[in-house]
Amino acid sequence: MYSEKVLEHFMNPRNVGEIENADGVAQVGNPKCGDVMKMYLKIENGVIVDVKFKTLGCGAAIATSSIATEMIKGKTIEEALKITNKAVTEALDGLPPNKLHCSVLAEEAIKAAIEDYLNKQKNK
Amino acid sequence: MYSEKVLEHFMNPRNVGEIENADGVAQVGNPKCGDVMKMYLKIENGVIVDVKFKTLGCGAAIATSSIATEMIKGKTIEEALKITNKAVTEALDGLPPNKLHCSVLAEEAIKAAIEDYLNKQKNK
Amino acid sequence: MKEKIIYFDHAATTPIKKEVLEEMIPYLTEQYGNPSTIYKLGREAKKAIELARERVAKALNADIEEIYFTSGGTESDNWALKGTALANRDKGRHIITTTIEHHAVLNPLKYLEKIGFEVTYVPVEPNGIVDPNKIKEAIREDTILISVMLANNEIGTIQPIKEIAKIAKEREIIIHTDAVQAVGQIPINVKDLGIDLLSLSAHKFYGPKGVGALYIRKGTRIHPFLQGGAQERNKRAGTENVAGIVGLGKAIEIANKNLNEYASKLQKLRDKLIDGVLSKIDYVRLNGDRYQRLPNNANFSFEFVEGESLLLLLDTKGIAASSGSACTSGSLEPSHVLLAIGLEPEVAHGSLRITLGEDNTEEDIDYLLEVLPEIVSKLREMSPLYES
Amino acid sequence: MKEKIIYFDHAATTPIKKEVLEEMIPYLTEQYGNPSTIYKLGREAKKAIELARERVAKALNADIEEIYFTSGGTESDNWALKGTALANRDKGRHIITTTIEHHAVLNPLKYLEKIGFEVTYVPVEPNGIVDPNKIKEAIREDTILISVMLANNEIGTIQPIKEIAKIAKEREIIIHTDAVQAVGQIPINVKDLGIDLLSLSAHKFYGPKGVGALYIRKGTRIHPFLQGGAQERNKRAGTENVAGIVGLGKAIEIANKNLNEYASKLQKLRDKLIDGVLSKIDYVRLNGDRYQRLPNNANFSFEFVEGESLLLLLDTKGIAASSGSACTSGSLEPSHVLLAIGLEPEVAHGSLRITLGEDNTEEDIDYLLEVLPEIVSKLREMSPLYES
Ligand SMILES: Cc1ncc(COP(=O)(O)O)c(C=O)c1O
Ligand SMILES: Cc1ncc(COP(=O)(O)O)c(C=O)c1O
Ligand code: FES
Ligand code: FES
Repeated sequence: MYSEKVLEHFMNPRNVGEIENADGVAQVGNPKCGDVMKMYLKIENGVIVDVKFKTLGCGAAIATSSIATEMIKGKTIEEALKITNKAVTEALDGLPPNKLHCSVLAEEAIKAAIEDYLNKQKNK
Repeated sequence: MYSEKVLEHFMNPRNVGEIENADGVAQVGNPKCGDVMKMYLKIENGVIVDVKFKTLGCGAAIATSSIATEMIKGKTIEEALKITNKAVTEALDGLPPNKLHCSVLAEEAIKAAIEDYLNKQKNK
Repeated sequence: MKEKIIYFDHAATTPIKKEVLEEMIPYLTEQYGNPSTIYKLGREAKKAIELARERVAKALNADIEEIYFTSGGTESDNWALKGTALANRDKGRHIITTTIEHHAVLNPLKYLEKIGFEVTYVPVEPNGIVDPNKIKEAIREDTILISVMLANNEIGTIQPIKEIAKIAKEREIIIHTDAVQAVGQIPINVKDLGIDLLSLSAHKFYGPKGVGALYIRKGTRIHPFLQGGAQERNKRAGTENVAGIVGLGKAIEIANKNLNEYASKLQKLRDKLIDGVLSKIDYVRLNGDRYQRLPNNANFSFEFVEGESLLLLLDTKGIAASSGSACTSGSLEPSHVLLAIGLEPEVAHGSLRITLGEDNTEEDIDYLLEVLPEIVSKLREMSPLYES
Repeated sequence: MKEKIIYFDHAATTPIKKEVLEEMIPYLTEQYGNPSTIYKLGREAKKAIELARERVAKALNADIEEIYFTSGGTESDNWALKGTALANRDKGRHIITTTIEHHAVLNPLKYLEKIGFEVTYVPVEPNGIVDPNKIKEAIREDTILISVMLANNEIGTIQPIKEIAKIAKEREIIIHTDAVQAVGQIPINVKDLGIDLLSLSAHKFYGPKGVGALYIRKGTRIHPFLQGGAQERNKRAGTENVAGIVGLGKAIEIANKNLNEYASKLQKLRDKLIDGVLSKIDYVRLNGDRYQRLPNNANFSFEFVEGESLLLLLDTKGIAASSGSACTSGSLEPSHVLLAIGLEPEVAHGSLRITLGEDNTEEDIDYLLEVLPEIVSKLREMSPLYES
C-alpha cells in the first residue's frame, strides 16, 4: 500500500525532535483519526533555518511530517506557505486514497507554525 | 448416488422383453417424471412362471423393474401382490431419496398386470 | 470399455489448467497472508488480488475498479439482481428476463417477485434465441432491470445482448448479462456490449471452483450483497479467497489469449459431432440454433430414450456428459430450457448435452459416434413406446 | 532484523496445514468433477463433500444434515441473520445482539434495520464479556433472533453462549452464534450449547480461505441466501468449492483432535507474553478479560503510540501482528470493540493484537518481548504528547 519512499521516510524520519526557544511552534490534530503533529521552526531573516517535528500517528503521518520538514528547510516563509499537501504527497510518490488526509496534517502544521511565528513577531 | 446393486441391475437388466400372448399385461406411467413401464406375465395355476418388462426411464426405474421381475418369478399371485416398493428398494440396497418414487412404478406395474390377468380370467 | 475418461461436460465444469494451479500454489502455501493486513505477508496477498483484478478487467475491456470478486457465478447473479433491484426500487419494480436463464438468475428473481417486484419472462424463439423486439415490447414505465444471459448453458445459444443493451440504455434501464458460459468461448467486451453488469465463474474456463466475479459499470446503483468487512472497496465483504482469485485471473488471461484458436478447434469438432449424430441416429433433433451457438456445445434429443439412463451407459463407456432429463435433476421436471424452445416433456426427457474442451480430440468424437448409436439402440429396445 | 517471519496474526488468518492441502490437491487436479453430475467423476466429488460434511458434523456434535457449506464466515453470518430475520418476520421484527460483534454480523443487521427491523445492541462489561441478564432484559414480545459471538476476534473474550441460548429458548427466540474465532480453539458442542445457528470459516483453523459453513439446527426457519441450483439440498446454490470444502473438513477434523494440546500450549505462551508485556512496558493495559479469553489471544493498548506505526515497525523486525487503530482501518474509526469496553479513542488507537498459532515458540515470545519495548519507546519519543 505504501510506496518505498513513504516507508523509507517512516523508518528513518528526518528532523525528529524539538527546538528549544523555537521561533514558531504549533501542534495540530487530525480530527479524522485523532493523530497529532507538533512542528518547531527556527527562522532567521525570513528563512527557515531549522525545523523539527514530533508526530503521534500512522506511517503516512510520520512520513509526511518527515518529508515536509525537508521540503521547507532553507526555504523562505513565503515559499514554505506555498507547499500544499498535494506537493507533499507527490514528493512521497503518492499515498493510498484513504491516507490522503494524513498529508493534510503536515500542511496544516507548517502553516500553523509559521502563523505562530508571525504572531510572535507582531507582538514583539 | 446409486448402490452397486442398482448399477448392476441397470447394466444387466434381467427379464427384458415381451411375452407374446401374455396372461397379464399392463403399462404404467410415472406422472412425476414421465417414465413408462410395461410388464408382461405368464401365469400357470396361480403361479407366475414367466415375466418380462420394458421400461423407458431412469437408472432406478430400470433397476427396480429388473429386480421386481426377479422377485415375483415363481411366486404365487398372492405372494406377488404383497411385494411393496419398499421391499424392492431394500432388495437393491436402497435408493437415493429423490429416486424413491421410481420404485413405486415397479410395484404399480406388478399390481396392474395381475389385475389385468384377474380381469381376463373373470371375462373368460 | 476404455480406461481413460473422455470428458464431454465442460459446461458443468472444467479441470484447472496446470499453469493456473501453479500460480495458485504459493497462495495455498507460504503466501498465506490476509490481504487486509498491513505487513509484508498481507501486502503480497493484496498485490496478487490486484493483479488478478487487472487481468479480468483487461479480458473484458473493463476498468480495474469495475471488477469485484465473488464466490462464483451464483453469487454474482444473486448480487447483480437483488443488489440492483433493491437499490433502484424507488424508480420502479418491474424486471425483464427470458425463459431460458440459469436458475442462478431465475430463483433470485422468484424471490424478488415474492417481495413485491414483478418479472416478465420473455419467451425465446424455437431456435433458443430471444428476439430483442420482444424485450422491447415488454418494457414498461417502471422497468428497472433487464437480465439476459450471454450464452445458454444447456443449448449454447448466443443471445443478442448488444441489441438488447441498446434498447435498455435508450430507456435508462440497468442491463445485466450472465456470461458464465460465454467467458473463454467468445470474445467479450463490456464497453462494446454496452452492459452494466456481467457475471462470470472461474471453473467454467479452467480456473478453480468457488470463485467468480461481477463486473459493475461505474455509476451503477447497486447494494452490497455480502456485508461485513471493508474488502473489495466496501462492496463485497469476507476474507478473500486469494488462491482462487489468483487462479481466476490467470485462467481468464490464458482463455482470452487463446480464444480464437480454441474456438475454431472446438467448433470443428462440434460440427463433426453434430453431423455425425444427425446422420447416424434416427428420431433425433439438435436443440438450439445450428450456428449461433457456443463453439463447444451440442445438445440433442433422442426420442424413446431417457437421459439419465443414457448418461449412465455412456459413463460405463468412460464418457462423461450431461442431460436435461427430469430424472437427472432433483426437481423431476425436465429442463425448463428445452421446454421453453417448444419440446414436449417426453422429448426433453431424452436429451444429451455434449460440451467440448481443449483436451478433446477427433478420436474422442469418433469414439462417441461409435458407442452412442449402440447405446441409444439398446435403450430404445427396452422402451415400451419404441417400435423398431 | 530477523530473516524468518514470526507470524502473530492467527486471528486474521492461518496458513493451510500440510495434511489439509494434501487432501485438497486431488480436487484441484484430476478429481475435477462437478458434484451435481451423475458420472463417476462427479460422484467422487460428491462423496468428498459428504465426507467433509460428516467431519464438520462430528466436530460440532451436529447431525450431518445440519451442516451447509458457504464461501466463508461472512456469508455464513449474512445468511444466518438475513435468512432467519426474513423467514420469521411474521413473528416479529426485533433482533438482539452485542456491541462487540464482527462487522459480518453488524453490517447485515444495519441492513435489516434499514428494511424495517429493530436491533438492540447490548453493551458488554468492561472485561469484554456480555452479561446474559442484560440480554434477557432486552427481550421484547416481538424479539425473533439473538446473535452473540462465541469468541471475540479482537480481544478474544469468550461469551456465555450457553446461558444466553437457554434464555432464548425459554422465549422461543432463534439464537445464532458467530464461532469463526472459536472453532479450533475451544471445544464446541452445538447440542450442549443449545444454539440454532453457528457460523465458521476454514481459514481461521488452518484450512483454506473462501470456504465456511453454517450449522442450522433441524427445524430452524430460514430462507436460502444464495439462490439458484439445487446444491446443498436446495438451501445454498452454486457449484461447490470442492477442494475448499475438502480442506475445511480435514482442517476441522485435525483441529478437533488436537484441541486440548493446542490450547494448553498456546495458553502458556500467551500468559508468558501478557506477563512480559505488562511488566516490561509502562502505560499499557490488557484489553479483555484476563482469563475468559481464547488461549491464543493477547490484546494490549499502549498510550502515546499509534497502532499502524507500531505494526509497521514490528514488520521491519519480521513480526506480523494486528491493531484496532483507526489508521489501519479504511474507516478511520478506531475499533468499535475497544470503544465498547470503554477505551478512550486515543488509547484504542494504540492497540496491538497478538494472536498465536501452533508454530509459535517460546523463542518467538522472547523475541517479541525484546523488540516491542524498543519500538514502543521509539514511537513514544516521537510523540508530542509523551513526557518521559
Ligand atoms: C449460465 C450459468 N449461470 C450461472 C451459473 C452458476 O455458476 P456457479 O455454479 O459457478 O455458481 C452457471 C453454472 O453452473 C451457468 O451455467
Ligand atoms: C468473529 C468473526 N466473524 C466473521 C468473520 C468473517 O469471516 P470471513 O472473513 O472468513 O468471511 C471473521 C473473520 O474475518 C471473524 O473474526
Ligand atoms: S422413474 Fe424417472 S426419475 Fe426414476
Ligand atoms: S494520520 Fe491517522 S490515519 Fe494517517
